[in-house]
Amino acid sequence: MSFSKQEIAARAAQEIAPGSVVNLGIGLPTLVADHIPEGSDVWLQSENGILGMGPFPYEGDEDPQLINAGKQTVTIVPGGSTFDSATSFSMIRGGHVDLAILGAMQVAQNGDLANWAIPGGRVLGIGGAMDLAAGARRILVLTSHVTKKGAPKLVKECSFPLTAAGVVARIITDLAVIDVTPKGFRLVELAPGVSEEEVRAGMDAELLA
Amino acid sequence: MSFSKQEIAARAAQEIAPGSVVNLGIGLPTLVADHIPEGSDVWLQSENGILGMGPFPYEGDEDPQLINAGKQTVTIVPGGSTFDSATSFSMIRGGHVDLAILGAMQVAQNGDLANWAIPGGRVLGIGGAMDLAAGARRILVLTSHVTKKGAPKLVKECSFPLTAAGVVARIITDLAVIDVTPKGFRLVELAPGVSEEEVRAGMDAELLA
Amino acid sequence: MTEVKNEGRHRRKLRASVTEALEGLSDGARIMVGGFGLCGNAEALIKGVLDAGVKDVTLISNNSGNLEKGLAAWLKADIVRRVICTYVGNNEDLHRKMAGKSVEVEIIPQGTFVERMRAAGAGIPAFYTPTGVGTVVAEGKEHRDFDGVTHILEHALRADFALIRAHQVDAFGNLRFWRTARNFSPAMATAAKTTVVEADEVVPMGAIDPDDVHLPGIFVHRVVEVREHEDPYEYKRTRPRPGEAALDATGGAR
Amino acid sequence: MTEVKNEGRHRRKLRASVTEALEGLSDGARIMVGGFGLCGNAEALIKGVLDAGVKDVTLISNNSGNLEKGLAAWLKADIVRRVICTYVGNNEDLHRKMAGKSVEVEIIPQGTFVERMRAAGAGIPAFYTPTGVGTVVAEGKEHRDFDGVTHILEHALRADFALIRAHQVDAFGNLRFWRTARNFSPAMATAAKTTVVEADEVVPMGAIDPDDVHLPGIFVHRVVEVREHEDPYEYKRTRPRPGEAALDATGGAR
Repeated sequence: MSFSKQEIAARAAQEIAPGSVVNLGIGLPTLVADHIPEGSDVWLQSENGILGMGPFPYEGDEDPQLINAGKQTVTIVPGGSTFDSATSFSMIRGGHVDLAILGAMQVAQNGDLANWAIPGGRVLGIGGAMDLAAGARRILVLTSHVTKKGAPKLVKECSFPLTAAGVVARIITDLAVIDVTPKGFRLVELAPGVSEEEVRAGMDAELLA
Repeated sequence: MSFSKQEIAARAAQEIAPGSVVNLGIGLPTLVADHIPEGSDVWLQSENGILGMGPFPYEGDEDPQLINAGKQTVTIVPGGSTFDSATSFSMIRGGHVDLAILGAMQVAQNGDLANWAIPGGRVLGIGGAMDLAAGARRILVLTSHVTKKGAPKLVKECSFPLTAAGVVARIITDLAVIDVTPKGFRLVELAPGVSEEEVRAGMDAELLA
Repeated sequence: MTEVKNEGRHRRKLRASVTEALEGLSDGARIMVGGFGLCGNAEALIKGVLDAGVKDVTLISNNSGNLEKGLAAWLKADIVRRVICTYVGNNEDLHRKMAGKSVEVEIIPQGTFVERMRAAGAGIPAFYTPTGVGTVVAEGKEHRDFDGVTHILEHALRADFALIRAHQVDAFGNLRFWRTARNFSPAMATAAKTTVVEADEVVPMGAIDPDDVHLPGIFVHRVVEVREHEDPYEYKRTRPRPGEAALDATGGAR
Repeated sequence: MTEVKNEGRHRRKLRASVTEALEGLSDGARIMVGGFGLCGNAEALIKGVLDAGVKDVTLISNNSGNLEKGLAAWLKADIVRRVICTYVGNNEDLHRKMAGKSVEVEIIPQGTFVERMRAAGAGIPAFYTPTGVGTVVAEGKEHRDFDGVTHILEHALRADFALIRAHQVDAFGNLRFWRTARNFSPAMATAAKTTVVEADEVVPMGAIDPDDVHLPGIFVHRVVEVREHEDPYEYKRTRPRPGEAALDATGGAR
């Protein structure tokens, strides 16, 4: 059992209040867009300069000068706007984006987030990750519970370079929904058929029930 | 003899390089606009949000939402633009305005400018004066040589509250054109029929010839 | 197990009345009001604040009224305790309050005024500026040299409410302004907890091209349509049409 | 007695060729190049810099090319000594140069990247930001608390040249951008000593309504019209039209 990627995305969509502005990170978070109910007035912000990002364009309608922060062709919904990067990061850093849904390499029990570089690994860069992590009002992380090699991603302390310190509010993995509280990780919800023990086994930190 | 107000304005217009951006202060500097030659590509900036300010509108064309920084109805020339105050002062403070032509209550021999308040007098406010004085690439001052009561305006040290320190490059009065140099005031040009002695007599500072 | 979610701030922004648009405004509020003098004032919202009966307001606005119009009404009604502005000019109402010390007035340079609001909206708590160095404005502020030039530290300027006027708005709050009515309004909208817009016209979603939005709706929380405005002139200046002057001179049609 | 005046920078901006538009570019120049990846690149100017034969360039651009396109050509030609960017991604050319240490690469957060340029253009030498606190980005930087939150000091980022792409331009350099091709270009234009624009179309003066100018010409110094652009896709994603998928499924017209 456990959550599939689409189920993680669907569960994440439940975290989005109707009438809020959300920035979706690259990868797993991108899938969340498909699970936002119609008519819920959720506005997707893309840090390269869109508020009101729509789905991929119909074939033939794509415009190379209309892309998202992942550099994929996208569309703009009615009521959407385009703007320069300074304005875009004013929105982000200024606390106007209600929720950022981000991927993670590691999350620490104090809310530290590491999602931009692995020591000794190839550096892909920071992009908008640090601004989003520091500036959005709420940070939701979507990630596999453990790495492909089975290493825990929810840890006492991040060993990877931080993206931001103490920012993560909630994590949704394939095994569980977990909050970061002042006392550490707290179990909110188990994926169907997953036991608390399985969740704990994949973590290198305490889990409060 | 000496320069009339219009002659001061005409002389000031000679200071404007073709193809430059100029901000004209309230009062005497406003008159300069009428003396800028046609086709010289001089762009007037008004700090309330216009680049490319034109003359007063024809009767009947006035728009209460199109005003200059003196709150008078104006027009916009072809190629002009409107923008918000943050952008406007980015232009000014960022050194993009080539020349500001300002009025003065006092100018000191080190280039200090006082033009916003008289001690004990009624405070009209600062407006854009401090930003213009600190930010424009060159500051030209137009002023009567002495006050209505005959007090010198070109002084060793300003007794009035400063607008900005050490910023004035050149002063045009009804009696003379005077530069501020590292050694103090230097006479550049006398108004027709005015003697160097008359100029000196109206100053409370040295005048280098 | 999922916690109950509040509705976000970007739903149902259109308000039926000024009263509804100003809900929650309370005594002691810090209120930013857009406009360069009377140009670009949110006239109905300004009146609405009076009707709401709040007092001890901190008013953050460039001029705080003029010629007995606009925000002068707040001063006359004695609902303002403190004014942060850049220019008083011939605003006799404000001069009287200053002289009588019934209103505390802080006058700051216009570029610093708007940059402090822009900073608040952009998540910048403080910045260095050359404006005001060597003047009373710099007194008591941190001084610091960058590349040999002295600057002073200025802090972000925030408010509870921003009351602004726009030309066009859609249901999400995307705005377009008209000419120089834009002035401080975009920066104020970003710097306030609740931004209320009084727009000449509500247009359908999508009617404003994405590239033509002056201020994205993320910075706007409530919208009220107000079709009629006085839009007073402060100093109406015109010139005669070329043909007409000649006609006048020859005793023509006029 | 009147001193001889130089002509201001706002005359005769239209250039007949890319070569003319890049006059004065020299070895060691700091060059900002607009574009989010390949989106909004000034393609002809990027090629023109290669043709100009300059070297030891400091390149300030969000991505510095990708998929062997755009600024990748500068890396391949070894004219870049240093890169200031926010994201490398799958830019293999840059990865190779980084690995070989032939190019020094400084990676900074995207919001800080653009705010530093905006600050340079706005006369702000430095500002405090919360972004990067507690990360490698904050190392060696001044830390300071505002309202109990720690921030770091970041400095203005300037350049000798900014090379940007626009959709429309007039002879004064007023610009309009198309959709997300705007990105860093307005901020870069304000932060460079000389801003060169490659525009799809030169329009008559006044053709752009004053309220619709995205970037006023005061920030633009040279303009060259380039009608043809490759505008490569990085990741072209589409979805089938509603009708067509059904047609496909039933063995229809496609």
